[in-house]
Amino acid sequence: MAFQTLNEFLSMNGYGVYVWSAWAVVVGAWGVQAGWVHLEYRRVRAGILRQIRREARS
Amino acid sequence: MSSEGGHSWARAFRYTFVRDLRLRIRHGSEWGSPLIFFALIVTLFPLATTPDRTVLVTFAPGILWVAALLAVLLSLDALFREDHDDGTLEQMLLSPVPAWLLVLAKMCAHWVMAGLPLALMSPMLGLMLALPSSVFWVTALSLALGSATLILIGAIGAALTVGVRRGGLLLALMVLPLYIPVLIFGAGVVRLALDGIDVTPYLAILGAMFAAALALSPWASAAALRLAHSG
Amino acid sequence: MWQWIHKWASPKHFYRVSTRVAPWLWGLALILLTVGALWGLAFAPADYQQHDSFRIIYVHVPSAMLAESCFALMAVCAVVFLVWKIKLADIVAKVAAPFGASMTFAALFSGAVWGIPTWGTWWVWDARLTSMLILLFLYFGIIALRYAFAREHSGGRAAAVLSLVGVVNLPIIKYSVEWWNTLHQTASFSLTKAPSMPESMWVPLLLMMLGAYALFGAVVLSRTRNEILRREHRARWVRALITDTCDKEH
Amino acid sequence: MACGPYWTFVVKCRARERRARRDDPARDNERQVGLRVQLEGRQLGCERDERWLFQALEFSIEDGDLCRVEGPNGSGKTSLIKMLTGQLEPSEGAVLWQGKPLPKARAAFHGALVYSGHLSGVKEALTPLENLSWYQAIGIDDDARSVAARWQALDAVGLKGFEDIPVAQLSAGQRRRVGLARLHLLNRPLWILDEPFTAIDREGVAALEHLVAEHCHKGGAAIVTTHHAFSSVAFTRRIGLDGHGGHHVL
Repeated sequence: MAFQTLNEFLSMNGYGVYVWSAWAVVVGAWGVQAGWVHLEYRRVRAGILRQIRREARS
Repeated sequence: MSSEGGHSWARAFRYTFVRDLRLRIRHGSEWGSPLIFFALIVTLFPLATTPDRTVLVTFAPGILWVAALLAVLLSLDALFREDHDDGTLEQMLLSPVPAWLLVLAKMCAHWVMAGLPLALMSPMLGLMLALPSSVFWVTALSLALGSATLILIGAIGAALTVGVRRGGLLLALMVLPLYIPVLIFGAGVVRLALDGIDVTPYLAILGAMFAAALALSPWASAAALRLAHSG
Repeated sequence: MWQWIHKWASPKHFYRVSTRVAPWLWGLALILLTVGALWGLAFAPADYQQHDSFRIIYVHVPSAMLAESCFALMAVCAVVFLVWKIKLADIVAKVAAPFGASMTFAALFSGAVWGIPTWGTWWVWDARLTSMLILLFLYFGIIALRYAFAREHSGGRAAAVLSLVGVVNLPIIKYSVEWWNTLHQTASFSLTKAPSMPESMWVPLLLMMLGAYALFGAVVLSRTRNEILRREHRARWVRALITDTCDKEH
Repeated sequence: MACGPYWTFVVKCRARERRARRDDPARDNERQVGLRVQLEGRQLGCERDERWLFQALEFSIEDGDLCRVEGPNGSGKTSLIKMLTGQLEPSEGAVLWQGKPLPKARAAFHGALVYSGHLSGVKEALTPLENLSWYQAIGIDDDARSVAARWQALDAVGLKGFEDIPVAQLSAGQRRRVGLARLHLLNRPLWILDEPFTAIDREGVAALEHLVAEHCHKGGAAIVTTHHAFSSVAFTRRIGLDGHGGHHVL
């Protein structure tokens, strides 16, 4: 373990702002992409279901 | 009716070249604007910064080159659009002469009417930016060579956006990143000439970029036009 | 070889095969990234010079590499789409572009933030960051061109041509930016020469990179599947698939 | 001076052309027999936005054929015409010109084709004469009779006296007639006319009908899309498209 105490880990010996902001942006970008995949799937599925219902009615 | 090959290709090239020149001369107003735009941009900088000659001379190469680059970009949008709108582009793609040769003829005409005048005007505008006269020759040469490369690269973008309404901004967004190497070496050549360094190796690299663009761009533009047309 | 290409050209076949592969990819990415992150953040030793700000490398290098390989993937898809007319390649290119753009932006941001403690300012016109910035503009150009056309097919073809032109220009841009200003430290990790960092530092970096590529594969695969469903929404197999997943849920 | 390198480039093309002609036997007999029209569609299919406009279309156009392409708007008529001129790649099947697929026989095919589409194909800033001389240049017509041919073509479409007025000052009908003067100017065996009768007055229509009939009688071929029934001559072939994938060929 490179850090003695937990808050030393959180503050990253003074570089916390840079390290955590960089990690937040990159991991955040990965998270957004993963979330986007799921949202897109739901949107496409809803669209197809709506189309099936519309054609079933007409 | 079989073609006599090279002879008639040369004739097709020459006729298309002359036709485009004639069109540009008759539509003087629309094609003169890149030159006025070039002069206008150059005059903006001293007004925006300082008229102090020592400061201006350090930025002169960059200002000249960025203004020339934007002027070329502005004039490129109409390169294929007019022919697309009145159907002559369709006829060019359907001619037995290979399309890249006719596209090359149009690019040469565009360079003679837009690229060359920029290079010839640059010494006069260089004076306004306190550029020493010893560097005029290098500036004009780098602009002549550079504007040809810019037209060749930009023509691919113009061919891609020929089918798109209001493609001007999109053309800039697509083509400017590809202009950066030419800008770096073009402005760099003039800046090094200012410091009295021998610039022939860097002019050679600019020439190499021109040769590469000359080899690839007509073919790529013709392919892009064929794609845009069959859409 | 032609049968193999043709088999993959049918979206239905791709969809059926990828149904099994996708969950594994997502799982692999998750494991690799969490282990790499914990190791890199908490257990790897700090750099003697840059102290703990060095830990940004564990996100900067993977995102920079993803930005580059995503552009390469788009170029390969462009060739496959233009030459063999395989629609799947166009879908993969369309899906990969936003991912590549976001990775380029993430690499730029993490590189700039890393610059503050090491160079004293957040933006330095150094060769690699400038090339990355130009790559970001290339991505925007390709995405904007694709959506400028009314019909998807022509948009796909135009974007494919621009990706090829872009990929040809990328080395020239890198070389000219390098000539213009070489400031950036040499690549700290390259597969050919031995890493200049001790083992406890580059192993987490390797994990993070593999995890990032696994995530890249998973995202592109899943988004391609969504795009196939969207484009083939009239096909019977799509409707059958959607209705029975819908029944399973209720 | 700027075009110096291009002349050398073009001269190299001439050398390559001469070599191609020397060792290409097929080219010799083509000249003796005179260009025979042989345009075939093999299993042609056109897909737009995941929908098939037509599929498995089979037809063959020979000398003396007058073919009419008919169908409601949006049924793929123009797409079929674009496939026949080689502008649009068929989604399925291939178009053959004298037995060779179009992309391979592009130069020979375009040397035998006159295409008149929705757009007039005439530059408005130029005069009719300049327009026609440009068409002769890119159409690779031999130099000997070109000046006379231009006057004769303009006379045939009734534009005598308007030769040196910029086309912009002519009426829309006259502008289209300058476009149609190409039919007289370049004696090509195959004519593909897309809605040729738009914006043309009655006697213009009659003159054009007569011209097409005479052309087919002399051994040429013409493919016309029009809603206007030809009064004076019968169509030897019809291709009907219904826009839902179906078609009938007579």
